[in-house]
Amino acid sequence: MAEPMKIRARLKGDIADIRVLVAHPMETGQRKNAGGALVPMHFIKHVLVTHKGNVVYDAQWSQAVSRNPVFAVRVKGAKAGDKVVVTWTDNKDDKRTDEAVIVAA
Amino acid sequence: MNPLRRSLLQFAALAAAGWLKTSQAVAAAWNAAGFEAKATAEVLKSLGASGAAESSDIAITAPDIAENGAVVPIEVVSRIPNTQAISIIAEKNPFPLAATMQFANGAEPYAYVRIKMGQTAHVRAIVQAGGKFFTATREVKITIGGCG
Amino acid sequence: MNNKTILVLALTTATFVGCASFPDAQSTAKSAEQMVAEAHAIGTPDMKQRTVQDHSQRTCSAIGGAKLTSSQAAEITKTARDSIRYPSSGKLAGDWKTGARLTTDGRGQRIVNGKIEARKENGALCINCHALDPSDVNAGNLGPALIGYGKQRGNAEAVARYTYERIYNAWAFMPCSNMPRLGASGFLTPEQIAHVVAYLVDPLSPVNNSR
Amino acid sequence: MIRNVGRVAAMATVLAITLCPALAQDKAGNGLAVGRQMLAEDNPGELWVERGRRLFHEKRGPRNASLEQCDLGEGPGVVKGVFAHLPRYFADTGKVQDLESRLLTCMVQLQGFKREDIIRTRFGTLDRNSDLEALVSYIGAASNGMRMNVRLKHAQERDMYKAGEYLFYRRTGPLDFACVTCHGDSGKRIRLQELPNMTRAEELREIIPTGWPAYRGTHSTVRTMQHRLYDCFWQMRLPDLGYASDLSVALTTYLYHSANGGVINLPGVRR
Repeated sequence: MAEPMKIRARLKGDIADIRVLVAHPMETGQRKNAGGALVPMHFIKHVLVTHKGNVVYDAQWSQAVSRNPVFAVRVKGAKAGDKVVVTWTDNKDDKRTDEAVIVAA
Repeated sequence: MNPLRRSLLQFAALAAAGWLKTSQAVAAAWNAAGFEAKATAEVLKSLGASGAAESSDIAITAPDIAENGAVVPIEVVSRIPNTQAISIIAEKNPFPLAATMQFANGAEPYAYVRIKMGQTAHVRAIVQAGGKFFTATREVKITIGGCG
Repeated sequence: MNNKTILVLALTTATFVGCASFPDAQSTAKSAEQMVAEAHAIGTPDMKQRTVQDHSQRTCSAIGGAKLTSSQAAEITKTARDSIRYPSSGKLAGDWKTGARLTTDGRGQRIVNGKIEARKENGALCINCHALDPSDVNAGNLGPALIGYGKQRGNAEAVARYTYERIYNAWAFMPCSNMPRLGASGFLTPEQIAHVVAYLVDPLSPVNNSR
Repeated sequence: MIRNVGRVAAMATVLAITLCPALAQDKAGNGLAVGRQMLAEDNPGELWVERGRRLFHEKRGPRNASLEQCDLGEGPGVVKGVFAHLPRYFADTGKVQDLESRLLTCMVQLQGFKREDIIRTRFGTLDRNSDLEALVSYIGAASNGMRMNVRLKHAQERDMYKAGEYLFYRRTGPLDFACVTCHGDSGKRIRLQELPNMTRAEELREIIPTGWPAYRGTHSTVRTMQHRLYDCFWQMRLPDLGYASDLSVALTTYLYHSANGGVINLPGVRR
């Protein structure tokens, strides 16, 4: 089961700085495990961020994004208290959705 | 309306209507041709960005020297009006295209993500704005060497 | 014993119980050595032997840094001098290109889960601590920079000999130096050291021939 | 295979990148600074804090118990302030323990885990997370903002401190290294890696309470003080340092006490 994301959404002026930490192996398909077997590709392909229900950010990733990914999104016209929802989907169709509320910095 | 924009809006509409499971919708949009391309030129082609113009309105922030190629932070800010999407390419990776970010509904033309880089290379940003493509690069040196 | 003495004794005892009193140096050394003996659960006796100090190491381990008496310094220097062996070929400067490879190799002899890392030969570890090739930005600075080493000193036989001996056992020149006794411990072979010497003194080596 | 984590991590990159990258020279300082700052700003170690929080309160192990009865020095279940005062003497075990050896005691006694099982999985790999790394992150972070204050009230704590000091200077092994060989001067680097001067309280107060635990980018996991010491011993070509060994606790007691007054901010971020 996927671990929860850690989302920090802080308001700077009228721009929300949304920073997200994700627990995910982001396997390239080229790593061998301790037993010497190739670990299959396992990576997040898609990240979707909504602000007050509207899609603001729609990202496609490859396996080149680092393990335990970190990414950020900035949204103009945001207010403290607005809800932000982040969903990722990986190549095994695992997914995880978490949300956060924008706070004044 | 450009194709990326259209797929984004379609996806949002479908998801809102509950017609599609998120995973199905997003899987359809994933740029397989671009992500599986092995050379930068092919990536550009997949994005429709082969003729992208060099632009000084794209700011790439990244370490000149990265201590760990497994975690290279890349920040791209576009000052080009109507920026719709930013792609990040690590030119010497086996699969150069690392990520494409599309913006809508007030999202700033700002991308930040950490990527893996196999070796010292140019990081290229592709910006799509108003149906046109623009590009900028920055070199990132990756330190490679045995441990002390 | 009068009452006053008893009172003083009682106060002294109270002081000892109430305040931080540190153990004396001898009991500290004893318990710390016991900890060393028990700290490594896995590994062969050979590996465990690495945690046993030789006489010179013991002298160089003083708390706060070794301040050697002249007789201690003389003893370490002599032990170190006596340890030095030379390549059977007699050549003290080998192939600088082989030396170049060795200087940037930081591996060899490390232990994981009771196994020594598999290596054809040990690296010479040089750039961990010394700048050598000015174009290599990887170098550490625990030891002095040696860029231009041969340019400054030349590559005469005497320079090669001094350099060889200094690498073989640095403690022959500077007792308790931070530099490992690379030849004396067997970490590097005499031939490997000769290659590193060549890298330092050869006019064609990047150390002396920077672009 | 624990030591191989680094190498396995390297293979996770698209091309193999070795564990200890290197680069620097003072001219490289600025080139590195941007990346270091960018990596410090968002710390994946926070994910370990959250996982540690769940693990601490969850009923686990053969005895189906949480760690809420675990006394880390501040009373059963209390995590706040724990990091500031460890290592310390515990009457029930009759020993001076650091955070990790104390957690080990609790996981064995309260939860019924087997000591050897916990030790086998003490360091996370790319194939398996470590519970201890998460628990240490959570407990460390619970003291954020407080100052280090290792008190050495008990005679055994003072014995440990002195033994740690002795061991810090003890040269041994095929490379004649002691801790002080690399950590006895300021401004030194092994390759590109900066080496704090651990004979200076000012530097210890900076470095100790801000890691370990710390997220290591090259290992893609949080590493702990026990791992840091294990790794140093490996570099010194000494045999595997026993987890929670008295030797490791002695060095920790010496260094942590010397860092008293430093402000805790955990987990940190390291290369």
